[in-house]
Amino acid sequence: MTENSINIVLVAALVLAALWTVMTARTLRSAIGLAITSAILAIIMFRLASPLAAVFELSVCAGLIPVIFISTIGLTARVEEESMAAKQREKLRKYAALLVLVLVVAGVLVTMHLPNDFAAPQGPVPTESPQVVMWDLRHVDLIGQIGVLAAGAFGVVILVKVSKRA
Amino acid sequence: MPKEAIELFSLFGVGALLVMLVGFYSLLTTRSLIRVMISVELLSKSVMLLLIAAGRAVNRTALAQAMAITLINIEVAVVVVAVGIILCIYRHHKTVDTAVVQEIKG
Amino acid sequence: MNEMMLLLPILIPVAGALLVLLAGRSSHSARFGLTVLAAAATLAVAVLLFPQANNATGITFSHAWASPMFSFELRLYSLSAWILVAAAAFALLVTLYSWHYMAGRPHGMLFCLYLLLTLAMVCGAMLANHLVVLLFFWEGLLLTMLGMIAIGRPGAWKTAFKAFVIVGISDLCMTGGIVITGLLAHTLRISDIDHLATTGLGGLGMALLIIGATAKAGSMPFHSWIPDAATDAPLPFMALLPASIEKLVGIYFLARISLDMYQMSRESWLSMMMMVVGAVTIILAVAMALVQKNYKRLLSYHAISQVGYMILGVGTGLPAGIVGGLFHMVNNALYKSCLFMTGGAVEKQTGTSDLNELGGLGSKMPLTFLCFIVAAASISGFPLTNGFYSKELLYAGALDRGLIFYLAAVVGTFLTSASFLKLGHAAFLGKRNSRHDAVREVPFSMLLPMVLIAAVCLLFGPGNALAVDHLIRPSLSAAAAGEHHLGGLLPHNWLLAELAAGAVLLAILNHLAGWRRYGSGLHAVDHIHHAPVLSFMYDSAAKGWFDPYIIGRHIVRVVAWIGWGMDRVVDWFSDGFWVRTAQFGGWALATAHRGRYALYVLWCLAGAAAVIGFLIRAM
Amino acid sequence: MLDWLILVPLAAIILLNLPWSDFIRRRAAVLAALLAAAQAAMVVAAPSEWVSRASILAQTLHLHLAMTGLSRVMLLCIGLAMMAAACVTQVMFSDDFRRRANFVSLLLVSLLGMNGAVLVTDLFSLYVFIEVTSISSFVLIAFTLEKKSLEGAIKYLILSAVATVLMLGSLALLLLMAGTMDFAGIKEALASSNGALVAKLAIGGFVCGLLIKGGLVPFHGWVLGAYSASPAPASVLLAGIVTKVCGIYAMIRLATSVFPPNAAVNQVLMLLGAVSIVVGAVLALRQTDMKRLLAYSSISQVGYIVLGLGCGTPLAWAGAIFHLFNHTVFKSLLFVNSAAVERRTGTTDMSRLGQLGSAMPLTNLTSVLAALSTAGIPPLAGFWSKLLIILALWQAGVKQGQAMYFVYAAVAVLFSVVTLGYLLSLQRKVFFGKTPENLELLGAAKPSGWISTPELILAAVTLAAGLLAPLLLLTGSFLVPTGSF
Repeated sequence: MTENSINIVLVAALVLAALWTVMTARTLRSAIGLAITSAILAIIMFRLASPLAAVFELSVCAGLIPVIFISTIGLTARVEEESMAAKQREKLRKYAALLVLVLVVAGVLVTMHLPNDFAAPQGPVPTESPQVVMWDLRHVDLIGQIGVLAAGAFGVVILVKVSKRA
Repeated sequence: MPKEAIELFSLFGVGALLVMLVGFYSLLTTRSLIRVMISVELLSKSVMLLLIAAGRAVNRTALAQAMAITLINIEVAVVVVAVGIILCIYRHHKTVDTAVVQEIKG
Repeated sequence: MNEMMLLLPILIPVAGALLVLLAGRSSHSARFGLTVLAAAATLAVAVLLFPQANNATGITFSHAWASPMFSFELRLYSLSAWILVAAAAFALLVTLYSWHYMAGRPHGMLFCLYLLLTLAMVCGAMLANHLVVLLFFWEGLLLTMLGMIAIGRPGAWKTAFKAFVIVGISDLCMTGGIVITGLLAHTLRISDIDHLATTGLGGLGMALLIIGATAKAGSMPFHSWIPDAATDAPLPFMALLPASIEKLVGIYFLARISLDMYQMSRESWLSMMMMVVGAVTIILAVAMALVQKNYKRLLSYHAISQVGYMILGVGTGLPAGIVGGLFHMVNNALYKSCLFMTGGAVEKQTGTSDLNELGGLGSKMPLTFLCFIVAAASISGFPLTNGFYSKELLYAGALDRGLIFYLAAVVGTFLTSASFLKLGHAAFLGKRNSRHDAVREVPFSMLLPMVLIAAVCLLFGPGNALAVDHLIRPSLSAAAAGEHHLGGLLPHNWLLAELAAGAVLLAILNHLAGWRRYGSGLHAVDHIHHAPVLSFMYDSAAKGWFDPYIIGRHIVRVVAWIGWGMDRVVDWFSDGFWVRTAQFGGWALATAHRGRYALYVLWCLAGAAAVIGFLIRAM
Repeated sequence: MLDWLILVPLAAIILLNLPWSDFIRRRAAVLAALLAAAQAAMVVAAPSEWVSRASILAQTLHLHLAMTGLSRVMLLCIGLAMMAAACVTQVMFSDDFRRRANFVSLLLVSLLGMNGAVLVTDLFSLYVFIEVTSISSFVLIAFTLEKKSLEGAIKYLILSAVATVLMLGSLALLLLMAGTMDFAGIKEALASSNGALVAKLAIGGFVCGLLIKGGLVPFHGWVLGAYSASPAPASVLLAGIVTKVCGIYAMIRLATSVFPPNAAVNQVLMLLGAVSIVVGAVLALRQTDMKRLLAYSSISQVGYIVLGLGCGTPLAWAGAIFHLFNHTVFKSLLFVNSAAVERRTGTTDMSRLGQLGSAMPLTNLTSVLAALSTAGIPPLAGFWSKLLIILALWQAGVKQGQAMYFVYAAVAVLFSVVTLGYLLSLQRKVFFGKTPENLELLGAAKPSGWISTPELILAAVTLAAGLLAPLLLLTGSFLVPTGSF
């Protein structure tokens, strides 16, 4: 198989995983579908020469976030699960339109071509490694990340902790 | 712009758009707040793919990865906060149906 | 020192008013004693000032005020000097008169207060040498007038308000005139305003000032409050303001306007306007007076009618007319206040002023009757009375300007004589109402002013030269006063004098004929009242069709109704259209915000699609 | 000192959450208020070379920050609004100082995010700091864990996610074109490939994302919930400054530093601005709750700012930026007032309120001032900014001969009147009129200096800005020429 065919298969798999994620009746399976989608995305990232991002994607998005979702489902959705299962048939009907839509849009997009009417980036290709970029060149982003994580942490403290206590 | 680069980006761009479509569709139609957040996650997957593909297409993978990792961090924070809010909503309403979050209107 | 004395005519009455106010609930005599004292002191000051000020330059008092443009400036000179004396004298006499008259009537303290303040305002208006200062006193006079009418019989408020509106409107006109005059003259100091041209804006300014001055004097069409006030206000008010002081102030200022401040040529439309207003006022008011059945109301119409003579006289712009007008002003103040006082005396003793109930009082109140005869003869222009001489001067002036004005004046004289024959006959002669058998002569304090004034009336008849050539003419400029002596026992124009006397004689004959026909003095002129065309006019007048105030109220009502209707239309349009549209829009928008996040996401996506689509097309 | 604006809030957050710092935690709100006030004072008083010089720390950390005339105005606004919010916080959560410290920590995260957003020179960093501000806002809105707060927070979160998708997609396209994320590089790339589909998509996507963040119609679905259901200090902060930094400021930054001058974008902005003015005002007219009314009023006022931005002439820009400043001041003030009313009566429902004027004279007075300024009554600050915007629209209309400019100007004038209408009706219902029988003033909630101080300061600022506006405009303090942004 050529490189391109593999890419096409991977993209198709990604879209199918996403479709399954939203179409499956049980929320738990949906969370697992998200994990699978993330994993496929991680593979794509590997293939797109972005191993570091792929590792993060695999560990955090395919690992941590589904776990968060699953534990949330565990805390909330026990009642939901049964009612959702009962509505499975209705649900399929609801998402049948999505299938058609995805096929049509995919067809349209494949036949269309992105116009090549812009220049490639000028200047030399930077040679720094992602680590250097991240740790040495984008300190401002790092401070932003600290802020984001702090906000998330306070969110947990305020929302989750109190929620559990109640 | 080199032809191969455009084609590479176009392929993954199409994939990202389709995932985005799926995500938006689900976001608009689902009845569960948890699924809403899963849809949001799908949306961020799609833009992540777009970003990495763009980085690869123009040989700026280092920058793209740095951005992607930052985005993953942000994603985690958003998800954590969202899940916390959903848990609190569940505590109030004993359900995560989206119908409970339409009291503020008019 | 002399300059400072100019403040006294203003300050003394104000101080007196304050004392009256402080005295509060003191006795009637104390209160009136104080008032008489203050009025007498004012008169004394005026008399003391007279010789010093009786020249063209006069005395000037000036005090820097807000800015150089607005100095507080008073000036007393020949013309204002003797009018000031006259005003103070009338105030003193009316105060004396009202001492007894007001006994047992309510609001005695307020009456004294207003009377003294009125005196202060009048003195201020006479003395003011600055248009803004003048306006201050002028408006002050309006306020005291309002107060004086309002303390009359119950319900006088309505009349007071009517007077306030009418005079207020005319005062507004005058304010406009003052503004224009100030603009044209670049100064507001009256003595510096020198014969402004009456073309264009100047004409408008002068016309507005004239409106203010003549309205204060009570000319048509600003007259309609006076008859109402006659029945509603306390009678001394009538003797003081409409009968004497307002004439003095109004005509004085009219003379200032037309003789000094503006260049009123005989050919200008303003002169014509004044003469027309004067003639119309004479005829219409006296015609109304003729048919009145109330002592005071009848007199009040004469108070209006007589102003017509003065305005006509000043309006001629001829020495004879101007001097005659001013002389007539003095005469009118004399006999009219005397007449009002006789009316008050009759009312005081009988309790009524309705002529239907009066009659035969001549024998019971002989001195009052005598005073009435003198005053009535004067106002009718009976030969050898002061009215005869002043009217003769006016006739001469009017005839010079046009036969029609002369005719108006003569017809006015005829009707005046007729109405006073009727009044005297109805009140003092004929059959006495049995209820009035016990009526006695009024006390001394009321008699004294009447008798004094009647005496002066007689004095100014044969001795008219005293007033005309020693007071009036010296105070006017040479152009206005003429070169010849105008006074004298013998008339200058025998033909005119004979015609005037003829008019009086005709009136007597007419009265005798009417008396014979109707058998009653009161109804002796009913044939005029019921004459074919005239009866319709009289009926209309009785309904108030000729009263500018009532017409104005009707107009205002119509305008308000139209405005209300337009308002409804606008309301309908705004309520029924804009508000409904806005309400519907708000409702639709609010309903669109259903609270579903999915809807909002959809809006965002649709909006984004639209924006991006537009950008792709337009960029 | 530029980096201090980011590092000091960060240090403060850490300080507040050390295990042994209960002493500081008790005084957290005071600390935050002082910090914010210091920031406002610094940007006003300090010479610009001193402010914009990077410290040694910043040089070792390679922090690429930049200060412009616009960021200076924004930093001042941030300081004022944050100061008001922190002061209100001090009296809001008086029962539990640890909870209050958490709230203040979130305020400081928000401060960090906003300061970062106005100082960065890199598009991705701008996005990151916007996201920092947004995430802290979600938690701030949901802080009381009441039903409506949670609803407001989750809606804001979802719509923010949509904005994120739009902005990040645009970032990916820009990366494809420019290969870099800093403003200068992207500007160059966009200029060299003008008219490319990718460029149009990128610009459109980013602008739409910012419009969502800024709460313009039709991207405003989250605004009502976020402003009206959040705790009082969060409303002050959100309505006062957060949406302006995340949406409007970023848009100005893009328009000046990144995008080439663009008539089509301007047309979109003007249209959406005018629509926002109308929709916000019409909806505000219907409201019976103080905070909801103020929320819709915010949409309307942001519409004015965007209308000015879209007009695009230097005069209009000056007006827009001045209005942004004014809006921060008077909307913060109005929300502080609503916090005072809520604290005193326990409700913001206007049908249950009335005649509070005598009980709360200062709040009454400042509310009148803020309302008049919002409606654009001279000589208050709002008048000048609206005047500038309307004048600029008029001038542009005359110059370009397009009727739409006059229509927009007419809309701006007309809806000033509507603004006055709904704010005066608020004033009448809350502070004048009759006291409903069932309204009980909470006796325990005595007027507090922590409410009246921000009220006074903000009222003084709006008054001073109004009186000094001609001077400010003459000396050019707000009239920053387009080139110097």
